Formats: sequence, structure tokens, C-alpha cells
Amino acid sequence: METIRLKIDGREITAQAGQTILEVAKENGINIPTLCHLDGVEDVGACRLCIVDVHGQLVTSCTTKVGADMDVQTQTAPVKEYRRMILELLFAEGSHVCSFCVSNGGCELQDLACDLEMHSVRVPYSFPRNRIDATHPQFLIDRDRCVLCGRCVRVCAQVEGAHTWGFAERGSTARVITDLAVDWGQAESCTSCGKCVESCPTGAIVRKGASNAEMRKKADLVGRLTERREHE
Amino acid sequence: MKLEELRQIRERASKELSLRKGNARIKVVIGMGTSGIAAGARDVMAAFLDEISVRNLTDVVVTQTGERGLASSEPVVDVLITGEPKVSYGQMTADKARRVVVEHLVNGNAVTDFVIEVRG
Amino acid sequence: MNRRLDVLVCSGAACVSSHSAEVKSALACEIDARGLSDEIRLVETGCMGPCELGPVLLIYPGGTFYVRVSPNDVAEIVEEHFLKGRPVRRLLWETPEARRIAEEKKQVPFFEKQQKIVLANCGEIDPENIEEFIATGGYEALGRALTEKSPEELIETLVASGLRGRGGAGFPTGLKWRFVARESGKTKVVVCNADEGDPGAFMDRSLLEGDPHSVIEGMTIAAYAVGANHGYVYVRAEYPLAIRRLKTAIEQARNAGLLGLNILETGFAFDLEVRIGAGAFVCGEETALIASIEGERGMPRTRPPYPSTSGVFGHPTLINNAETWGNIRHIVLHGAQWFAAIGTPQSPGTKVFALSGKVVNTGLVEVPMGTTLREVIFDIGGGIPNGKAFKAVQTGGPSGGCIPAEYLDTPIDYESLKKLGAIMGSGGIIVMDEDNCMVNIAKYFLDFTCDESCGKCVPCRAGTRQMLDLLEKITDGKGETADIDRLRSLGMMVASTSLCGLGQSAPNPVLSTLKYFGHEYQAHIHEHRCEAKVCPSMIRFEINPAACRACDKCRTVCPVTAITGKPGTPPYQLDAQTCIRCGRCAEVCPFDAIAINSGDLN
Amino acid sequence: MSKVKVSTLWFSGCAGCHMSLLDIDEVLIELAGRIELCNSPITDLKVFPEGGVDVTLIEGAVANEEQLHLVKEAREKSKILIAFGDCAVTGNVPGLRNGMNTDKLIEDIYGKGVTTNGKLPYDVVPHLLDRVRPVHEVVPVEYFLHGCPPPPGVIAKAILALLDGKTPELQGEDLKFG
Repeated sequence: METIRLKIDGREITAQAGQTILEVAKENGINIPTLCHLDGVEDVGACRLCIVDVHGQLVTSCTTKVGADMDVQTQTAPVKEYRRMILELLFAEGSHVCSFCVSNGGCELQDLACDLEMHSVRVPYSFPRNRIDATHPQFLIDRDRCVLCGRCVRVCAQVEGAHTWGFAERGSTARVITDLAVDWGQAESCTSCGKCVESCPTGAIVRKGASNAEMRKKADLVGRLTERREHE
Repeated sequence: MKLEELRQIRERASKELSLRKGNARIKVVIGMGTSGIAAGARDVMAAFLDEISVRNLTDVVVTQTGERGLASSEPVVDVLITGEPKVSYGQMTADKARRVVVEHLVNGNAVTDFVIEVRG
Repeated sequence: MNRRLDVLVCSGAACVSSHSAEVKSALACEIDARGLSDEIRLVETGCMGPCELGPVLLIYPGGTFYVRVSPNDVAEIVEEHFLKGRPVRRLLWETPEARRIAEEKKQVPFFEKQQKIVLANCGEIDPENIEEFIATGGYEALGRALTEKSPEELIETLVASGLRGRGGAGFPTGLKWRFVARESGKTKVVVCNADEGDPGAFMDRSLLEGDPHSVIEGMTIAAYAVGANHGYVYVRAEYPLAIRRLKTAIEQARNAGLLGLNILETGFAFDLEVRIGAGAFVCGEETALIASIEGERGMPRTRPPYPSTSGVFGHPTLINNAETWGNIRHIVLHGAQWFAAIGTPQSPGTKVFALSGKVVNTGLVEVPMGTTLREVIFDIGGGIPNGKAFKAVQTGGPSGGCIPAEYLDTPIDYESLKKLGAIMGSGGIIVMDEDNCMVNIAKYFLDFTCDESCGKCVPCRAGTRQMLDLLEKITDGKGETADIDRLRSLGMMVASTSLCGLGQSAPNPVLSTLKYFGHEYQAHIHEHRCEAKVCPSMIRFEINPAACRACDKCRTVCPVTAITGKPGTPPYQLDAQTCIRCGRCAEVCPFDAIAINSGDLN
Repeated sequence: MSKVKVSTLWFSGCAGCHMSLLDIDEVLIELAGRIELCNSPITDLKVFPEGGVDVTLIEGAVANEEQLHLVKEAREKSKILIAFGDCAVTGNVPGLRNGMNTDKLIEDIYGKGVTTNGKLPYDVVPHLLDRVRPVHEVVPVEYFLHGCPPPPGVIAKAILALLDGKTPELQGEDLKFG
């Protein structure tokens, strides 16, 4: 495989052609925040939190392949400020109240607030009031805690092959749905495999009846699963 | 269809569009005021159109104009050929029209018998 | 018998809306009744341009151009013009400033300054008759391409012509072709993007309605050049007439051997499918459009990979806008040098614009690139109606920028517009006058893009929403000084970090109005004053006691009884608390005694 | 050296943040020597001292007219304002009523409640605002202490830094909500 030399944050780094900036950064211990990225499924560049500066252009590191002589900056002032603003927008559009969330302490969004040093949300909160769908016997979805990363949609389609999850509506009313927007309990395509639960970065999709201590998600489950399949 | 056939269609079809091109060499203007029509201008026009069509003339447009104040000479027809003086014919009939097409439009010789005016 | 008159009835969608079909059937009846059917041919054409004045008729020879024709005018037109040769003067186009009646289409200033290449056939031929297209040289370019030119030569011609994408971004078309041609892989796809979603834009629609074969021919030439055998035209369902005419044209082309397995008996195979979109604005973005063609939800994908590498169903895909396709046959016929000489060196050729808003002549115009905004708005567009003052022009649709009067002499080309914070976009030009509030305008456009955001990426989905909320706060009179900085920083973030062109350009109306009309934002926030007297929260109606004649008209129309008084005993009183600012009183007052004021009282 | 004047306010919140403040163990002893605790739910003082204070910690979200008045007063009379705990920083639990009809809420709780004899409390209880807001949406705030409640360690770290005239360096886990 072709070897590529590039710079990340000034460090000379060697990578394989075809790798993404995010993969290479991770391998070299350089932390780039992510939310919609999930090992084992296709990257879509939806959350925009992994933006980096490549020769003055902002690109999502999860979808951009490394190139020879690339000069990648992961921590410029605009990059950090924009990431923080994006995170604030996410907090403001949902109802991410950690204090009584079953994922409190095991939530990627909550961790991002620490990582990105989000002191306060500078835009008004919208306090949405969506109905919680608890019609599925084992799982429930609280759409107010959904960040629309689409990890459930991708894992359901690309790993489980069930295609239960999808998107509906658009703009600020966009939401994830099961089958043709029926209650999850009525979604005939759902195999109840639970991969969406493990993949959901927040407390939006969770196991019913799980206590806070029990609801620790295995986000690496999907990655391990697909890796094993490839090796078979 | 081959390219040659396409070009044949174009030859044929572009005649159909000749009116819209505005590049006719010859313009036949028929006086179609009330007195012109009363004197038979409609038949004259029909004859012009028919004869032009039969002879497959593509650079001629036939148009009409209003009253010219020459009631006694109606139907009046002007023939304008690019680069030549305007020739006006009076007291036209369908037969005369056909002669004008053959002699003037095709052969380029004004039919002096019916000419009432040459100008320009 | 030979025809002597061709009567062209504009059947573009705008004229259809103003009942051109009734005019046409009235004409048919009257011509038939007078026994003129053999001499006069009625032709339905695509859009002629001045949509404001429809239904319009164009009569050849002579090029007489009638505007605002109603079925009642038909008898007179046939009697006076068709029979007696006297054009009906009252239906001719009178230009207001010169009080001049134009006897012929070519004398009308609206047409005089235009240079029609892409739209040359629109309004001049019957779009449902392939022979009329062929008569204008149609499919000759395809014939020559297939028989005389190699794919490489064609691509070189395109590159040399300098043609740039007419969908908005202005990417060099020839380079796109080259990228796709260089891709290995058996299956390649050619796509026409006719998903025109800008409010007020109808360039693509008019082209498909008026000259669908030119798009088909352009796509077929490209398919040969890049090695594709399959193509899609993506049109929105709101364009039923365009879809119908396009489908008719495809059928005719197939029957004539101009599409299908053995085109012009050269062995080259290419066919087209029409894909009808549901009308989401974002589907005009090429990756979302491709997703939609594949049957997926119309959401954009990150680039790279670009469609030229991996497009429809993962195949290398050449995607161009309808207007771009309309240019191809002319470039192949007349050569790269001919095309490069039109317009400006950086942006050669012409551009079609949909002119709308506060301008006398609204409609479709085609001008060489480099024509100034002033020429388009004042010479072709006839200036601002009702003696009002020009305030701004917005180019590029809802995500374009607003340009103030001081830049009216800017030549229209990709780079010049970008420098001003606007964009070429697909070619919408919206003119605004002194009665337009720029904050309200920014809000209007953002409302559109916010609503049309697909919801995939956070900056566009949530960022435009926050910006819209701020604009609403300001127009509601609740703005704070800090809101201007908030708007600007949110706008820059959304523009810099959004996934696709929709989000990247959505803040343009806000950022450009902040830049050029910042004083209006300031006035809204600090003085609660709306200069244009548009924002209902900051205007008040007041009766001028000196002018009031106590005629009682205002009191009777007020829907909320905010006005009191006794007939004959001036002045009347208007209670500002009760008033809902509907404006009816000011409309009916015969003495102009009711003034609209804005701004804090002090 | 004169003591630093500190106030604390308790808006719509559960008092957990104040509990956490009292939970900073031996740091309390140090604080007792360095600060003068003015008006606070844990003192008998209910009004700001003449001349204002150096620091005010606000627990809870701004949910009623009295709190709206107080938060503005606090801003005027404090050099430094700290949003103290998730309710003050985000709206948190009190914010969940946003989107509900406040009149109906009052009617349901007081009108139909068994302990209130169906009497609406508007003569004694301040009117609810239409919308519960975090403190910084109403007035500018200098520092934010996250957590429900903020961990005593974070509170101590922030206050001690301020007493030393430094900017509290809150980072990483210090910024954890919930």
C-alpha cells in the first residue's frame, strides 16, 4: 500500500493512502472530537465536530482522506470556536438534561461538553417537548435527547440489515423514525437486536428499566462486530 | 436515421420556418384595406401564396397593409426586392398575381402592364 | 398553399397561468371562421421572456409583439392585423419612460440588449415539434460530434470554450467532462440538474418547456464524450408542463433515432430517463439529487468523492445544470473561440436570469456575462416602477447576497458577485426598492433556507434556526445590541462548517445585509424604527389633525374600531393600542391624512 | 485586609447546590476567615448590603417575576456573578415546564391540589414567567459551575481561585453537567 507523509499539528506523520485524517490522527494519539462517527459504519460528516483546517479549508476529518503533503491543523482558534458553537447548538436544540438521564456519566455529548470546554450555551434553549416512544418491549427512544447523528440509522441498515430506522421531516423538525413513522413497538422490520441502543451516543435510545449504572453503552460493539466479520 | 437524413429534414423543415427568419429577399405587400378586400384582394393574396408555394420560392414573404388611398387602383400590390426600387401594381386579379410571380419574382422583370408606380 | 403568417403563442408556464390557452383557442376559432386556416399557422412556443405582460403573441413575418392579449382582443387582431395588415397598436409594447410604442419585437428595449443563445429557440419554435428544432440546426452538433470528432476533441473544445457551470458554482464544465472521461469503469452516467428550487427562478423550467431538445442534444454529446450510455433528467414535480414537453421530446428523439441504441446509425447508444423530484430545495445540490435519483432520502453527501468519481449508484457521473446543457450544442457547432469571445474572459458566454421583484419588466432575460447589474435592471428591466428609489438587488436566489446601489455598475460574473458577498447562483435577480425592509428581507430568505435545510448537519439545521429566531426578535422590536454580533458569528460558523452548499450559502442574505444595510439593523434595535415601514411591530398609524376632514371613511373600514370620531367634526382619533396596523384606513383616506410612522416617540 | 463579600441566591432549584457548598469540608474554615457571607438562604440576611458585594452565586433558574427582579439586582450589586449549578446554567429540571401552559400548571397544582383548598396563590406567590431561563439568558454571567449539584471540589476550586484574584481554571471533568 502506498505510504503518505503529511503533517498534523506540525507533526510529521506517515499514513497509508486511503486512510481518513481521523483514523490517522487517532493512530497517532491526536484527539479530534467526534459524535456521528462510529467504527463499523460508513462516515457521513453530519455532526461537523471533527472539522479540521487543511490549508485554510475546514473539512470533516472523518470523511476526508489523507493526501501527500497535507498540512492538517486540528486546534486552530476558529476550529475550536466553531466546534464549541456546534456543540452549543446541539445542547440548545434538544433537551439534554443530564441530571435525570439514564445515560448520565456514560454519554458522548456530556463528555464533549467537557472536552470542548463548553462553559455555557450562548444561544437560547428551545426546550422541545417530543413524546417518548416506549412502545417497544425492550427499548425506548426519547427524541428530545436525540442529536440526529444517524448512528442508529446506519447501524440498522449497514450492520443489522433491518433498515428499521430512518429520517423524516427536515430542518429543525427532522427526526429519526422507525419504519414508516410508526411506533417502534409496531415496527415490523425491527429485529430487536439492540445495536441502535449500543450505538446511540446519548440517552436518546436506551434499554427500558435499566438503571443509570446499568446503562453503559458499548459503542465499540459495532466496530468489533464488523471487524470479526471481515476476518471470517 | 443517418446524419444525411437529418440534414434533409432540416432542409425541408427550415422552409417551414422561413417566415420567422426575417431574411426574405422579396417582400410582396398586398393592400388589404376595406376597399382592397372589396375589390378582391383576398383572391389576389391567395393566388400569390399558391403560386409561390407551387414554385417552391423560399425567400419570399407575403404580407399585407392597410388602405393606401388609391381606391380606384385596388387591389394594390407592392413588390420589394432587396436592392431594387419598389414596384406597385394596381387593379390586380388572381391571374395577374400569378404572372407577377412568374415574371417579376422568378425572372426579375416587372410586369409593366400593371405597374402603377415605381419608387426608390 | 403557402403560409403567410406564423402566429406564435407563448405557452410558457407564466403565460399559461394568465390564460394563454384561451387566447390560443379563440385565435384558432377566429382564424378558422374567416377561412384563414391555410394561410396562418398557430404555434405554441416556450417562454418568450416578459412574463409580467402575458399572454404574449409574436407574429411573423415582421415580428409584431403583442402583450396582455385577452380572448376579447382576438377578433380585432384577426380582422385588422391578419386580414388587413394593420397591427393593433393598443396591444403593442409601450415603454413607459420613452412613451414609445415598439412596432417590432426587436425594437423593444427588453429584447434589444439581450443576446439569446441558450434561449434562442424559446418562444421561436414549437417545442413539441422536433422538426422545428432540427430546422434551427438542431442535432447537427450531435451529428458532427458522432461522425467527425473524437471524445477527446470534444472535451478539448469544451475546456477551451471556458464554459462554466450555470447551476451556480461556476465550475469549469470541460474539466468536469475530462474527470468523468478519465474514470475507468464500464458504466457512467450523465445527469441534468433541472431541480430549480429558488423562489422566483424559472430558467431551467423555461428551457425545458421551450426547447427541450437542446438539453437532450447537449446531454447526448456529453455522453459520447465521456463514454456514458445512460442519463437522467431530474425535474421537480411542480413543473408538469416541462415534464410533459421533455417526455414528448425524448419520445420524438427516440423515434427519430437520435436517442437509443444506434444514434444516427453510428452505433453509439444513449438513452434518457426522467426522474421527478418531490420539490425539496436541497435536491438541487448535486449529491442530494443523486441520492434522490437512487431512491434514497434527498440528503447531501460529503464530497469527496465527487460525483465524477462516484455518483449515481456509485458510477462516475457527469452532472450539469439544464442551462449548461443548453450551451453545448452551440459550442460544438460554432467552436470554442466563438463562445470564448462572448462575455468576459473569466466567465465566457451568456447567462439566463429570472428578473423579478420591484422592476418594471419582470421575466426571463439572457445577457452576455459582464453585463452590469444596472443594464439588466434599468435598461432591460425598465427600472423601478411607480417612481420609487432602488435600494438593493439580490442575486443568486434565497442564498444569494443583497447588493446596494453603489455597486450597480458591477459586471455580472462569478468572481465579481462573489467579491460583493453575493453569488451567481442559478440566476435569480430580485430587485428591491425603498419600500423593502432589508432586515425583513434577510428574515424572509433565511426562513426559506431554514425550512428547506435537510436536517443532516448541525450548523445548517440548528444554526439557521437560531439565526432566524434572532431576526424575528429584531423585527419584533426586541433586538439587543449584542444580537448583531451573534448573527454575524453564527452566520460565519454556518457558512464555514455546513456540509453542503445550502448551509454554506444560507447566511449570505444576512451577512450581506449586515454589511451593506447595517444601519437598518441598528435602527430596528435602537430606535425601533423600520425605515421601509414594513415591520408591523414598529409602525404606527397616526391621523394628521390638520388634514382630517372627518369624512368617516377610515372609521367604517377599521376592523377593530380603533378609530373614533363624528362625521363632519374633525379630527378623528386613532387609538394606537387597539390598532392592528392593517393599513386599511390609510388606503381609503381621500385626504392622505393618515400617516405611517416608525421609530420611538420622544 | 478586608474580607471578600459573598452573596448566594436561591432561585428555582432544589437547594442541592447550597448543600454542596456546605459540603466543602475544611475549606469552609478557610473561607470563614476570608469571606463575609452576606445575604444568602443560609444566613438571616435577605437584602444586598449597601455598596453591593464582590461575588454572588446564583443557584436555580429564573422562573418567576421575583427572581427576574432579583437577578437584575444581583447583577447590579455584584462584581462577579456565578451561575451555580445546572439549573442556573442550563434551566435543567425547572426548564422542563417550558412549553407547558403556566396558567394550567398553576391551576393543576394549586387549584386542584389537596393542600391549597383550591385557592390560587397569586396574592403571595410571584407570577410565573412564560419561560424558565438560565441566568445568563437574562443577565451577563462571569463564571459557570456545572453539575447537579456541582461537586464540592469544583466549588472550592472556583471560590479559592477567585479569592486569590485568579480566574478559576475549570476544565475537563469540572465542566461535567449532571
